[in-house]
Amino acid sequence: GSDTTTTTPAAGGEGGKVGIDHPRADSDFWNSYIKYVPEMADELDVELMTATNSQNDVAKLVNNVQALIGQGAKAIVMAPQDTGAIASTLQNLENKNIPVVTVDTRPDKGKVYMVVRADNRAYGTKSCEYLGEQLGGKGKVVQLMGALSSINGRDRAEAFGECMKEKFPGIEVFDEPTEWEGSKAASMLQTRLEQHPDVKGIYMHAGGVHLAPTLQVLKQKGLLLPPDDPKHVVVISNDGIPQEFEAIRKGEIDATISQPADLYAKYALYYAKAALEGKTFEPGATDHDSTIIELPNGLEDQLPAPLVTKDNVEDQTLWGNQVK
Amino acid sequence: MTYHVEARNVVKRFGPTTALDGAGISIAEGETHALVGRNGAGKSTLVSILTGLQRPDEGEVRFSGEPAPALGDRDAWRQRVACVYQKSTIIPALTVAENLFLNRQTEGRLINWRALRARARELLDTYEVDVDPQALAGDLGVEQRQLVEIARALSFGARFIILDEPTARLDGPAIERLFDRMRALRRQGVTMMYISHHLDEVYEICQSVTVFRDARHIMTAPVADLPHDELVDAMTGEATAAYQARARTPREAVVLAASGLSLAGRYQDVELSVRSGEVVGLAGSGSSGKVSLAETLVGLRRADTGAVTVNGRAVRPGDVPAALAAGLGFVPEDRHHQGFVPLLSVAENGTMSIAHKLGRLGAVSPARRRARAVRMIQDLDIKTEGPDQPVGDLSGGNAQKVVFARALADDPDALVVINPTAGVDVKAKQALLGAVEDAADRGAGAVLVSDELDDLRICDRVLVMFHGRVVKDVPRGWSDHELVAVMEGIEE
Amino acid sequence: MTTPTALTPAVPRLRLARFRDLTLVPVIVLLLIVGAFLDPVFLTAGNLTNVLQQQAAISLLVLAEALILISGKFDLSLESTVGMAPALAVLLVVPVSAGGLGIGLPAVLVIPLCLLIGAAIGAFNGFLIIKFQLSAFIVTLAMLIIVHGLHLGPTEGKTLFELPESMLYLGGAVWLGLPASIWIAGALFAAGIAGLAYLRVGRSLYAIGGNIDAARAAGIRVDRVLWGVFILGGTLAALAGILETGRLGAIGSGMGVNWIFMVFAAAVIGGVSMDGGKGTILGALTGVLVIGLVQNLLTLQGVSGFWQPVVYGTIILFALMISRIAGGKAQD
Amino acid sequence: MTTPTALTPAVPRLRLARFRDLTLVPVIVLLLIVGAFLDPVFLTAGNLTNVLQQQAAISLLVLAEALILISGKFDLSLESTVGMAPALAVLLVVPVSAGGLGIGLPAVLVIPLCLLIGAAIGAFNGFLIIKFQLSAFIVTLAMLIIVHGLHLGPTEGKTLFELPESMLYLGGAVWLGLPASIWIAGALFAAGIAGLAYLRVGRSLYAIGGNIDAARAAGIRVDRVLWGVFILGGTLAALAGILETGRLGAIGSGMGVNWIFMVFAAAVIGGVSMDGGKGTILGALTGVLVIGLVQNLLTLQGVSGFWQPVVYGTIILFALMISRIAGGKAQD
Ligand SMILES: Nc1ncnc2c1ncn2[C@@H]1O[C@H](COP(=O)(O)OP(=O)(O)OP(=O)(O)O)[C@@H](O)[C@H]1O
Ligand SMILES: Nc1ncnc2c1ncn2[C@@H]1O[C@H](COP(=O)(O)OP(=O)(O)OP(=O)(O)O)[C@@H](O)[C@H]1O
Ligand SMILES: [Mg+2]
Ligand SMILES: [Mg+2]
Repeated sequence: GSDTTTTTPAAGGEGGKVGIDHPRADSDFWNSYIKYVPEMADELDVELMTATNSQNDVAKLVNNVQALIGQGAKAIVMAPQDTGAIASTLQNLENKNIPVVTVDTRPDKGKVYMVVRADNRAYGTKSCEYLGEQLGGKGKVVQLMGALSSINGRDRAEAFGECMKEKFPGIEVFDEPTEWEGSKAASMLQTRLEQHPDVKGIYMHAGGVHLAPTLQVLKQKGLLLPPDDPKHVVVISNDGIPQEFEAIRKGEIDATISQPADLYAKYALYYAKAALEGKTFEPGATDHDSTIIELPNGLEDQLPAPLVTKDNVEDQTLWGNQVK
Repeated sequence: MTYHVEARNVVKRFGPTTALDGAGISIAEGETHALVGRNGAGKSTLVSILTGLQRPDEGEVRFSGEPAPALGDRDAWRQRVACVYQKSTIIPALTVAENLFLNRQTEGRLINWRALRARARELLDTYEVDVDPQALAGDLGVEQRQLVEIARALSFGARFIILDEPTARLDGPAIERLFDRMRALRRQGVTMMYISHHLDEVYEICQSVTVFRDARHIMTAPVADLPHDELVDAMTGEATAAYQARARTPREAVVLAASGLSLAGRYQDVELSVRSGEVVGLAGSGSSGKVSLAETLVGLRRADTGAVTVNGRAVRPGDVPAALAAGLGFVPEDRHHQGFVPLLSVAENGTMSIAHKLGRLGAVSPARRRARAVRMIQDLDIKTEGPDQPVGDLSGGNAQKVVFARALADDPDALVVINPTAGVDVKAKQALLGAVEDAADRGAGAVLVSDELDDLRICDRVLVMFHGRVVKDVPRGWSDHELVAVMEGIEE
Repeated sequence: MTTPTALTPAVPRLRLARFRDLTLVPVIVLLLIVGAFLDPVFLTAGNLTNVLQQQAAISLLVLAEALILISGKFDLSLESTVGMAPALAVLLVVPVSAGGLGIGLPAVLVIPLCLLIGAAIGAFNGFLIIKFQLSAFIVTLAMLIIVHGLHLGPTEGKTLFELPESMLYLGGAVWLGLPASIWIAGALFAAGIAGLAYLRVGRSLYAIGGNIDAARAAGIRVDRVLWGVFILGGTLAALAGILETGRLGAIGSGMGVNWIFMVFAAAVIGGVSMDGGKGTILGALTGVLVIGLVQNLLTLQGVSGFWQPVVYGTIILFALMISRIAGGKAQD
Repeated sequence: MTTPTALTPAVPRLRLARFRDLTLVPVIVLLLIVGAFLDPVFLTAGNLTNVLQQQAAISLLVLAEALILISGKFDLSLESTVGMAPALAVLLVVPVSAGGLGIGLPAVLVIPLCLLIGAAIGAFNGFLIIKFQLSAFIVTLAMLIIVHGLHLGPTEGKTLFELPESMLYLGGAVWLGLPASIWIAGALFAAGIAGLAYLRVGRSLYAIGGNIDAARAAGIRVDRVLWGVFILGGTLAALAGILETGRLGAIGSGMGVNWIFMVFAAAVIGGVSMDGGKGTILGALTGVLVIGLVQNLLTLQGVSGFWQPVVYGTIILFALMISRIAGGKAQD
């Protein structure tokens, strides 16, 4: 659920300006997030500075943070796509007493006030469990991986692989390093289907880039069949964009895991504001269906990432059903 | 006896071409030794072997009886031999001063630019080369660059100096100064090897001469008792008569005209009219503006004022295709720069400007192109493996013939040729001048720009330019002395 | 004096020169043999068709780049055009509800519009490079960035899923048992090979790339030809975008991104010189095939994503060496 | 023969040539003025120091590339060396528990090791390009891919953040009130400027890049010099990696990725020719500064990420035009 928090905005914008850096502008998920940010800032009455964008480059992120501090940011929201290389920046911010909320990724080192993310390992595990059950524990599965240099891609791939090995040893997994590129995904999937026409399941790391090419290849191979067809290929995606929901409704894919873009934006700002107000949090359940866990370098609020199938695809609280 | 420089039984092949086939040369201490031969005889190839730039496939090189240094040991080579190469070794982006002292800017660790400039100034003064040492070499004219190269080679203090066609781009006075310099060096005991297609130069400053033909050594003899005809016959391998300019009567029709042509800084108020069947020479000392004028006629430059007409029709200024379409054919000044595309074949280079006539609907028929090229090769006696050989692999003179062939390809009504015989051998020169005269006999008008008085002899009249103006119209029958005096502005 | 014998060596030289375009053929043969041993699927018609289809779009970029390189210029911005031209064309025709710009041009115009946008980008590049005499490398580098921005900006980085049918047709259709994109790329390559060999304007590219001043002096309208090449290049890139859109079923913001390096690699190992004036379209095609086969083989073998680049780069280096040894001439 | 009057243009021409290195200075001044108006923070010492520090690492790559370009060659692989050299050096010294390879060399060796790895990559590039006479563009493109793979492979794409102290020192230290990386980059640029102006070997780069045959004829040991330049380039890239590691506190798998385009852009708008033989280190430095200032300004202004590339590319184009107009010569 989303709007169940009971925060009362204490004296609007008391603590000062919040600087925010967006990680990239070329993926559907992040674009939704970027669009939610100002809305949520209004809702939560946070004084937001003009957002910067680090275009998936941690060096740019470091520069941007420097600039935001220079312009008077009192708290920083960021989404470092490289979780190691941000360490000295976090150290710097800690020295300056500027609290940091990170979104989507958990820095390996350096103090953070709160990490707001859904557990990417959980995506991998959930996807593995869904596919494993649907396929009855046997058959061949293709995993369209993201970039190996991205922590999220790696988390999903590792968890998926480990789970498969442990729980469904009868399933053979083919890993395709697509670098988040639709073109590579299409070519690799096509080639793999040529080699193994009996592939029964597909796990896509990102619906935004993998969905259309996958459907296109399946269609070309005559494998885009309704779920009740014996030759149907089971497809599970991660992201939760509207097009995935559409495909679920049509029976083209079976499931997705909705990565909550709206909640990312909302709770990032929520915690930034709380930090400025001097609030503290404890590990444990929260008022918004999530749990806060303790990290060596801070806390992490693990937001819910619901599995969406034909059964719940019409749920209007899913962010993918709210975007226009 | 030990020679100062000796090359024995040298063989050098480039793919299917044998550039040197057991050739050799022996040069005695202190003499100035000429090496002559037709284009492609292998002279420049021997130069690159004698200067350690290329390794011979067979044979050996000796200096004062000692075997030549290893190819990698550039310093040892440089102590033994200095060279003015046929191909420019000027680096355009560097200043004249630095080009002069390339890789020897300083004895010490750090370069002292002021001192370098002073040394350059001094060197240029010694050789009476009037260029600013601080100018970029790329901004110099062809001739000035050549002078810089010569000054550089002579300044090494080497005991052996090779000059590969140093005069091909120089005008009369500059050649005289070079020869003065060479005589002085000879008095100091310096040995020189001199390559030129101007045989009278050979007689003027060399003591002995070696002739190459078809990659082989033909003969070596003292210059003094070698008649001119015999030398030419040795080069060509057959009896060759001296070139005889033909007599012609120009017709009435004006095929090429210029009126009121001016280009700031180059030439002013030029009037010119060339009749059908007439060859008009354009002469002048360096920087007189003759080349700029000729380039304007063909559309390579656009004049500030005035108009050019071909066959009575005005040609769009500064538009080469329009000029070609109007019936012009031309040979540009510097073949490397504007003449040919080195990677393309003889056939393509030769037919580039008539490609539209070799096929329909924008296509070019390779067979027709080849046929045209075979004819060109025969007409101008181009030494090549065939129409498909890249022009970049031809010797200098033969490349020039290809450029010439293109100018003639379309049977032009008007022909503009700039220094057409630069670097071309005796026989080829006859062929090229003959081609100009043939064109005139067919009814074309021709403008011939040249620094060489011999070339100008085929002209019906010679326009002399001085400081950008046409100062005199000299009819046929002039003497060298007379014409030079006008060119130098000594006599009006 | 030139005896007829002097002409005889022309034949072997000609043959050698012909072979030089095909130095990669042994590499291709080697790949096919090795591939057949490594994986039974590799040499099947189905798989080879896939390879061709996968390479169709990028091959058009290689064709475009080969033309531009031969005429002595450079275009990096092609890769951005691949995504931007179709995206913008789609935005101009689809309704606002599908993310469109609300201009609402008729949907049948989407392909002509797309090609026109590609041509316009090429024309603008040509304008800056030829008329302004700016460095082609850096102009097209800046344009690579700008054009990609003009894709990201109006789409706000979103993938466009709702496309007009015609946009999807070419990339997905099958003609006579083969994907349409293979036919299209094949036809264009054939046209390129023939045009560069037999057309006056085709030959003039070599002249311009080989010595621009000489080309000008020979009466070739250099600026016009160069401009035409840039426009053609942009148009081919837009067409590549159309084929790729059909293959992927959507236009993502990453379409075409990072292709340009592969494009250069294909052209150069195929014998096209970065210095202009050298190379053939057939050679470039062999370059594309080598790269496609290597990628396919790596996928079939399931080489770990971490080590794929190493294997891949090493194979490119080997192809380069083989083409160097077979070609016999130093490269530049 | 040549009248003295013909010489007069030489003097103004020379002055112009001097200025040609500095055609970007007006652009920099303009950026500073515009920036000061747009954002009060921009012209503060703190912000400008940040800009310099942010550009320190990439500027070393520009220095390396400028040297290589001036000598008429090309190196794309520098960007991969930035990440790979430090990563591999660290893996050689840290224990297996920190992700190391278990070789366990002494930690004090990490910096020399890193530089050595960079030099080795440069040497290998040089070997292939000079001895094998392969195309520099394509060799270093393949090496870009391979070297990056040699970074991804052993680290499995993971970020290394347990680093020896010495690895972090240079990028983070402050000397006399300024970050050490600024001092280092400054010193190296000063050395580059002086070396190219006053050392024979420095001048020989221009000769080689300007006319390699002439350079050889003048007795310059062309191969040795070129090889040295490639090795120096690799070493500088490794040093850039060390500075960047210190600034970021860790070595990510994306370090250096996509830098090379910016590196070329900086060098070329700074007046270094892609054709070799032309340009100065000082000019390249102004190019780096322009790019750094533009990036900083875009960040301060918070230009939307979608449109940033457009603004950015347009500014590069303008810088290019200004340097074209001020320089007065066609670019290549
Ligand atoms: N690099 C090369 N590659 C292929 N063939 C070459 C090369 N250099 C020279 N040749 C060939 O070797 C032969 C001899 O050329 P060389 O330049 O030595 O002639 P030359 O006597 O100097 O002629 P010219 O008087 O025209 O300068 C020519 O047939 C030429 O085509
Ligand atoms: N690149 C240049 N920039 C400025 N002035 C030039 C340039 N080249 C030539 N000039 C000037 O133009 C005038 C005419 O030059 P042009 O080349 O037409 O003379 P020329 O008669 O051909 O001389 P040469 O016999 O030396 O080739 C001279 O005053 C010369 O100094
Ligand atoms: Mg010669
Ligand atoms: Mg002249």
